[in-house]
Amino acid sequence: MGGLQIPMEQVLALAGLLFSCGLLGLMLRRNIIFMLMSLEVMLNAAALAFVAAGAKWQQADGQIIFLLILSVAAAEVAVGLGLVLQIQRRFKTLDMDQARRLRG
Amino acid sequence: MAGIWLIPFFPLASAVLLLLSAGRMPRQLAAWLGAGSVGLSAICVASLVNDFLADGQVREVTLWTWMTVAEFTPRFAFYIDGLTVVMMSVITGVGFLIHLYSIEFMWDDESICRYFAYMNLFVGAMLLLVMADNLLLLYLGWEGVGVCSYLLVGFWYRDPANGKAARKAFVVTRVGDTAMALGLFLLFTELGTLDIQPLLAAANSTWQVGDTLPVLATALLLGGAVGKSAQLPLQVWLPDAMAGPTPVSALIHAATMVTAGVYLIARTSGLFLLAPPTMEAVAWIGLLTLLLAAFAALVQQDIKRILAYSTISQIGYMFLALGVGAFASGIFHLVTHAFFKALLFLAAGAVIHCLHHEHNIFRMGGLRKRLPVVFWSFLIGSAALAALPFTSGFYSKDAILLSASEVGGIGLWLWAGGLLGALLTGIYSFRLVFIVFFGQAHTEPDRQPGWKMSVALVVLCALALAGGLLALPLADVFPAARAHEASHAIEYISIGTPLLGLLLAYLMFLGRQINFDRAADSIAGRRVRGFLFSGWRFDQLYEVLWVRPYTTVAHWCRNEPVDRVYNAIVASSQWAHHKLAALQTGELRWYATSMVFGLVLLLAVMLRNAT
Amino acid sequence: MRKRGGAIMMEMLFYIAAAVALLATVLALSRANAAHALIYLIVSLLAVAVVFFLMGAPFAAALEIVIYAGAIMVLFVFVIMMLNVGREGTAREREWLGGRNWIAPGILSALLLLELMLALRHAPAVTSGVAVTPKEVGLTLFGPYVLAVEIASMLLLAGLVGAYHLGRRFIVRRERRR
Amino acid sequence: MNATDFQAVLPLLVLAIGATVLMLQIAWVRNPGLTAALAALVMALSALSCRLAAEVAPTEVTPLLQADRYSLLFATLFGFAGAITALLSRDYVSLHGDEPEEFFLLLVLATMGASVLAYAIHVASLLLGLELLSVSLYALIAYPNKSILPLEAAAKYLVLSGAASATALFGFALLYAATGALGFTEIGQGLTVTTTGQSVLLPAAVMVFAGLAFKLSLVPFHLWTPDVYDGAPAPVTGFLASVAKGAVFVVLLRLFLDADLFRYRILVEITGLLAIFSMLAGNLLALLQTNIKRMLAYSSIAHMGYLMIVFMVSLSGDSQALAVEAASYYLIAYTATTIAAFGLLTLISTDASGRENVQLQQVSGLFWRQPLLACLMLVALLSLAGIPLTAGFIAKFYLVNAAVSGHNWILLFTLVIGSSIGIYYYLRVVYYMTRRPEEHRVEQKIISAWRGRILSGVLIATILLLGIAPQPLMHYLKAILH
Repeated sequence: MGGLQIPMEQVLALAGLLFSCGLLGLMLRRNIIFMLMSLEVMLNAAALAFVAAGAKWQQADGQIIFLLILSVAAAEVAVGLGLVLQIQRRFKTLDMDQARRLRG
Repeated sequence: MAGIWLIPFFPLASAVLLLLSAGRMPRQLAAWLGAGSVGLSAICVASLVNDFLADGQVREVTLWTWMTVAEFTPRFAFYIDGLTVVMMSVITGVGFLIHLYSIEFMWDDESICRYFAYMNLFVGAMLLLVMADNLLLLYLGWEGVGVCSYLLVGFWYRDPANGKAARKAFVVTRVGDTAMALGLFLLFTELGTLDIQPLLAAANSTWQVGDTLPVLATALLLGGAVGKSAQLPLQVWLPDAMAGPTPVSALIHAATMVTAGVYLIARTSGLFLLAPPTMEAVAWIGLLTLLLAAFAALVQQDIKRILAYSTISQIGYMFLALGVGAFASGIFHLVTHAFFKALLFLAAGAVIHCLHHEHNIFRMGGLRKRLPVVFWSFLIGSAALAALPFTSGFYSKDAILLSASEVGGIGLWLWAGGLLGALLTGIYSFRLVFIVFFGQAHTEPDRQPGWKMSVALVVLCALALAGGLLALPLADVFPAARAHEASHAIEYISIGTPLLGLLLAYLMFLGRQINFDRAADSIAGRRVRGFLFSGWRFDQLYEVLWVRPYTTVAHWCRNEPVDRVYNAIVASSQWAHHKLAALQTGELRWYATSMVFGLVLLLAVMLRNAT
Repeated sequence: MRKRGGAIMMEMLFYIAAAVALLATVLALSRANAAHALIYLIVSLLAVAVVFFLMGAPFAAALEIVIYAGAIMVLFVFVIMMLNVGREGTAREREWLGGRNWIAPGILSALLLLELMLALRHAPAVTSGVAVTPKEVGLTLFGPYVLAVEIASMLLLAGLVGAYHLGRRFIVRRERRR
Repeated sequence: MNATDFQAVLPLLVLAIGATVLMLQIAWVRNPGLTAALAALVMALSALSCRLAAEVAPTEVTPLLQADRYSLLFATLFGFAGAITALLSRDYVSLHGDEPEEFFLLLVLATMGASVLAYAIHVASLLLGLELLSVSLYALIAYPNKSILPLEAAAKYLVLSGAASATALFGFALLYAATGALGFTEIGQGLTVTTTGQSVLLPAAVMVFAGLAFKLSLVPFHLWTPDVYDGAPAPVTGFLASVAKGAVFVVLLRLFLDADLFRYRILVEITGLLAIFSMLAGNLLALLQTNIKRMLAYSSIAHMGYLMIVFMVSLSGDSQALAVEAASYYLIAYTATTIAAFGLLTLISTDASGRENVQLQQVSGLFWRQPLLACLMLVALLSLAGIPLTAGFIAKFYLVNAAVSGHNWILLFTLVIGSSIGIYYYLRVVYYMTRRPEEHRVEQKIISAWRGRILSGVLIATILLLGIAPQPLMHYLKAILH
């Protein structure tokens, strides 16, 4: 099955858009679950860019990096969500604006 | 001998151990560790001396090169020749005796641990100073002994006066040290090395006798030497430094550290020989200092201050010797002086110790029978100090006076001055003996010196008596001295002068044939006495000349522009700190935002430059 | 002609998928309700999977669906269900998403986007149009990248142990309370 | 993969196998002492196995890893640092959280991540090493889950570090799109013959740099540093400050060298700019800080700034070798010093309440109560301040020398200013430590008396040795890096 010839700048632009959205979410949300989601979006954007580049050079490497990013995301989310549970238990809130005992 | 590095290692390691124990070591252990480490060093030195006297070989030991960055390769290396061996023997030998003595002297002090830590540190630093193969390591030892001196003068820091004395000693010697550091920089930039032997060789090949640069360099080094050795015009700190425990005065402010200046000049004698004007200055400084200090010693009442002035005076003799090119004689006097002055200080310490910390000689008296060991020690020490015949001091001082007399031109003046000094030395040293040990008792001793003190005193007595017979292995170090061809007249005068001083002292202070008191109590006499008592009013002079203008300027600056600049720096740093710290809100969203902001900024810079 | 028509359709599909991905992402990140947001995020991931497929990366597309949209998002679902933030939680989220909070983040991400677009504006290349088959991926993965697989296993171990340690006490406590 | 390849990655293999063994051991029997000892042993073995690996160096093991003297040097360093951290934290972890065993497993994994970074010459290995390190650190930071500060710190670090990783990855993706290469060297070669527009290259490179600069906490990506340092358990902070930063720096330098990014002057100038900001801001922020952990955090910002000088120095090819040498020496000295400083904080925080004794008042008079530990801190602080006869002095001297040879006067000037500010706040801690205990009565008992003492002795000796006799290491660095 043949793939589609898509202009690179458009795929990369999509990746850039998703990346910026992720950052926007990161800056905007106070709830740590949403922050983790934003993180996922950013990682996904990077993965998209890798796959696109791999498709451009017709190499398997892009997809392999994607695979690695996938495992990275999985590991980060696993630890991150474990942390969320603890935060909910200790702080009684997920609002990261409340968690600012460390400062100065 | 392979383990040369052990010699400074023992005291340094012991100092580290003692410091680390932070005063919790049992005093028995602390004391014996402190004294024992120096003893071990002394044994190593003895073995080294033995080897050295057998083969006379100069030993160069490179422990390691500190680092190699560009041409700068400072090394931890030792250079052991006759001069070094002599100095090491004095430091460890006399040092060990004083440590032994200290065990008893300091036994009741709560900070005995700290005391021995500082003392060991001092011995280690002093050994580094004399063993150093390069001027950088020498400077390290130089500063090390300075710090130890500061710590030990202010050892009883609870009394603010002691702290003040310590500060004075430190500040005054810093003045000299700064000059010396400048001298080192000058030498390094001009000659490209700080290793002493290559440096002397390079100096000899690049400079002619009488060039300006060697004069300048040696003058700067002389500044350091003058500060450390308490010579004119930086002699003011030494009498006050007597605030420390007496064994400290014996070790640091009489036997070893204060002679570091003499050592420095002797060590770099090759350089000084290229600068005749500096040599002449050294001689004159020595002469003036020895006279000035001798006069001041005549009227003091504190037993330790008298000895302090006599130390300044005797170091003046050493400078005089160096200045006339009789380096070996100077070092010889350094050695004998170390013996008899340590003896005198320790004996004085014993008196003070046994008279519950009485310092004023007019409240002593009649101790001859009550403290016999101390009396004989003191008597022998004074005899050596006054250079009575057949004591060690006689041989060394005689050599100096002979050398001075043989210099053409100014030599006669130097000789006459030295002779006057010798007369005065005889008077003040026996004034001390007569007042303290004869006549009426004013204070009763409450204890007798124990065996540790007595052993130290007896051994030093023997050295003070017989030290003049030592033949120091200095022939290869210095240019050969001319053979003395002094006329008998000069010999007799040299022998007779101290005896005359002894006689005068007897007449004035014991026999009362000359009524010194009446002369002294007249108005003019009192003036003169006050003048001399204050050490020729140098403190007052410096107060007016330096301290007061300095504090005035400092006061003036407190609210004035100079200070405002400093305040502004501090204030702006603090302002910046608060502004920056205000960014640390602890708010995660803000942190993320700032990161994105940074990223946007960096990308903007890139895009600007990429297109 | 038919082939070309197919290509045009595929191209359309790409743009649609891209639009869906973008829209779903924006919605996901601006929802107040976490469960809703999660659904949008899954949609976005599915759309990205379509893009992968269209670019000739069927293996990546499959993994995106199975692991990303499937496994990882399910983790989120679990946690959201466990915490059960509830109605007032949603209301609070909505309050936090009020107007002023958007200003600085909005400007900054817009600037970033602008800069990325500026950087990408001279990128004339196109994707190759030839699919990289799962077989090729597999061969490369266990060829030059074999060590990456091993290290990734260690990475997952770290994630596992970390999550176990952090989550464990929470679960234990819950059980005890019952 | 053949026998040579296995030998070349032996340090990594030891860590991986060790991690597996540890896991099995924990499953079999829970015993913190045993686990800690095993973990320390594994990491020390890994460090020692670098000698074996050096026999076949340089070898490229698959396109991902490069075993050469440079990578092995730092793998050794990280192995030893990890081992010391494990020993230091043994009692701390038992006291501050239940189930202490996994801590050591995570520590081994984090050390492995750092070692992978030392080996990395490829985007894939960089990504995996970075994330292995970071993910282990998230869990390590949050480990004492009795208290809330570690949780807050871990959450902050996780979110921000994840974003930074994503940024760096996005940058790499753009580079890949432009060059078609993922190996550092190949990226460098691809940069000249790129087909996609040149305009994307520098922004992509700067995104990579920004992502890594976050991990190095360079200004303006530094805000997280004090909070995370403060909240994390002291031994983890030590590891984070020394090994994690060192590993990232190592891989960043390798990337710049292999891909020859030094040809882009503007990129290097940006590193210099961040270096200047970091030196100034870090020192100013530390100035009036009364929490020692935060003070050290700010000072680490400054130290990373000092270290970044080598990038500017490397601009001129002549001084590149000297710059790398200086950086290596600096990293080694800095690692020993940092572990020593945080080691002290580990040893004196024995409160069962989970509080750490990190305020200035809490070390008041330490010298009179715990002279050896106080000496540890003293030596560490003097070294950080760059006082002669400590490792820090030689390291700074090296840097200054490199800067002089590269004629980077502005950087040098900032370095001097920063260092002089630094002396103030380092010596303030010393001042507090030497205050008489009468003035400030703080009781703290010290855990792990003998182990703590031995470790303190080893660390003091290391720092002093590196300062008094640095010559052997200097020679070694010269030999392997030229």
